[in-house]
Amino acid sequence: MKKLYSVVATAGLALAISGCTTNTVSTPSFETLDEKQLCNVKSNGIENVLATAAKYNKIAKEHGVEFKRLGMTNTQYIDETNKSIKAGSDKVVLLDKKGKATKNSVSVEYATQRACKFAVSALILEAEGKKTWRTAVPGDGFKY
Amino acid sequence: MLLNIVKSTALVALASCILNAGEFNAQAEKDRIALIEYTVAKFKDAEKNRDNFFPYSTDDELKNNIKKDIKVEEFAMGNYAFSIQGQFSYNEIKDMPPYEELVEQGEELYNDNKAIQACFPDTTIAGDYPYFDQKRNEVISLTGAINECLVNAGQEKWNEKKGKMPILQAYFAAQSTEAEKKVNITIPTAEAAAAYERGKEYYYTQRGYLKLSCATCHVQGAGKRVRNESLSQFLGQTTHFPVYRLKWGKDKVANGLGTLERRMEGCIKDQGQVPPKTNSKQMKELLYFMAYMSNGMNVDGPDVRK
Amino acid sequence: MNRRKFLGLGLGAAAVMLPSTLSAVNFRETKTSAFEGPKSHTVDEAMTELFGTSKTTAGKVTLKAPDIAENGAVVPIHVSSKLAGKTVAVFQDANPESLVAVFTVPANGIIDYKLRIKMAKTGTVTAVVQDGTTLFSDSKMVKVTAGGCGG
Amino acid sequence: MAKKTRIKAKEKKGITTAKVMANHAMLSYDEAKRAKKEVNFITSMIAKVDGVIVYEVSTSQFLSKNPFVQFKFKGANKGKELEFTWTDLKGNTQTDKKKIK
Repeated sequence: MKKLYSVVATAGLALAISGCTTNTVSTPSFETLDEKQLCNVKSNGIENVLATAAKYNKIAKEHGVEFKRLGMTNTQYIDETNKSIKAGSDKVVLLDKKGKATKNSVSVEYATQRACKFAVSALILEAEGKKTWRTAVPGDGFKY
Repeated sequence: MLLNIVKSTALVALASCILNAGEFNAQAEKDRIALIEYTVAKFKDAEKNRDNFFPYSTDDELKNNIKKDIKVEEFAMGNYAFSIQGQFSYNEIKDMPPYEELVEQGEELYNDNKAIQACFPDTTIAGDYPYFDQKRNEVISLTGAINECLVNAGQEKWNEKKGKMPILQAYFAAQSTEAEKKVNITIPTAEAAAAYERGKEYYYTQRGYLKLSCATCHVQGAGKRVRNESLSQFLGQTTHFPVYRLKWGKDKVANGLGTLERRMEGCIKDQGQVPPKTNSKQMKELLYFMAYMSNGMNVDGPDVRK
Repeated sequence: MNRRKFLGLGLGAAAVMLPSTLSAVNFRETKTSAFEGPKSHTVDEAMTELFGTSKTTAGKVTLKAPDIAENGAVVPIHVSSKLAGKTVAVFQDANPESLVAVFTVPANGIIDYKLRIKMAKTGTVTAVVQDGTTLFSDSKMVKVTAGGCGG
Repeated sequence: MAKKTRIKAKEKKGITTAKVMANHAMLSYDEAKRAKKEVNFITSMIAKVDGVIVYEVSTSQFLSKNPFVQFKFKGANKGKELEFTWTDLKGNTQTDKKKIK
């Protein structure tokens, strides 16, 4: 019986240690994403960069690693930028934590680039984190 | 390739399994002891250990505001454990804390609710949560258990962060503290150990646009300052919830009390990330890991914080 | 200035309504101008309104307050003294008006008072004990910041 | 509004230490303006034992919400009742009693 337990334990631990969940199988490809190239508004155009942002942010959201800055999620960033473009405005008004408009705004170009960077780097960070997190654990990778 | 990785990790894992003879909490115990050793060493003498631990702190801070030789049990006080300035205010406020009437309200909530009484016949259970339910193979948080109990009895769920939820929990915490209960988190199965590991990975993984992990601030960063804020240490971080925050209580006293989940959400937002849902698997496993790190320490909730 | 005037009037009206029998010395009635109105803004002015002078001697009074307040809404203050004074006052310069409280020390009383005050920003708290005609005082600067990572 | 004042009074070696927390929003002029509520705060507090005043203070809008005060006095025995009364700007008063332990 004990043996059985330890086999189960081994499997469980192995899974946990190698982080071999369905998530990780698909993540390694994100680590090599080129954020600078993907999110370059000048060479790709605002529409394309915004589409890239939406694409990767969707994945980031599914993985539970979506960025949020000063009360505004990246999803809100993308939505607000889309709205501004539709309305023909060159400004994106920033929202507060309750989703209400604040006095601050940024240019559509800046918002697009930021939304894209946030989406892509969330995934890069997640992929890197899988490899580096143990370096912060006392008694494991963290030496002092 | 992948198979190879799995195989080799399985081997490593197997090796550690043999060493630990099937104790599912073996790794967790190792982690817990390592964290205690680190925390104690760090705060042994901040001035002397400056190069190692506090390279950016000022002379004045190290000399006059970081206590030396702190006992393990004291770390439950959060940053008041080491902050001499903070401790003065803390002690004054603890003299007659603003949450006392809320604990009484919690007792009334308990006495008025037959369903809650039936689900929680023992009120001194604050230190036993979150626990791993072997039948359901998942972590159960106190907040989750209370809401499930209410729903099963045909009642409305409570807000998981403020209001009745922390008020009832404050009663449980006060009862547990009075009964001198200790944090008692168990890891009964391999699945539980895996849940613990996932929580641990969450805590130590950098996330959000600021690229901070929980540990950046509360393990490596504990005792340091962010502007004028002393960062609390991980050890003892969950012993005293629900917590009354002066910041939360600004508008309404009853609103000052919040669950551990409420605090976590705020902290994760500060990392620059969308926090996991209050009762999500991710949040519960994170809390499970965190609570284990405070195992054996006294339950000392509810408490008051900045 | 209009607001001040209005406040002064409002207070006057309220003060009349107060059941004066409760208190032997109600400073809000006898020294209204020290609490609110044009001469209540600075510590010196309010002190002069209350005691007739703002000349104080340091010492014989101990004021304890945090160097950094945990929260400006709850700043614990502790005033103690062995003087046989009859009046104790607490001032601060972080709010629109400076007088916080005036204690009348009863026959059986001991000057050992704690209270929790609000401070809108960083400022100096001053405690004064009137002993005969002399004012003894102690001051302390309290930094007020917002936030919190105390766990 | 009519929530009780929390009182703890303990006698030791002839000196009674009383800790009191009144239940009051203590809305200052600025706070009231911001919250669009009427200004109101405790303006005086008095404590008595056997009808004799043992504590007396005139207060301002700058005491914390649910103000806490602690004071000490001589001459009261265990078992006596401490009577604590506050009055606010609107003229409301509240009195609570507690036996000295």
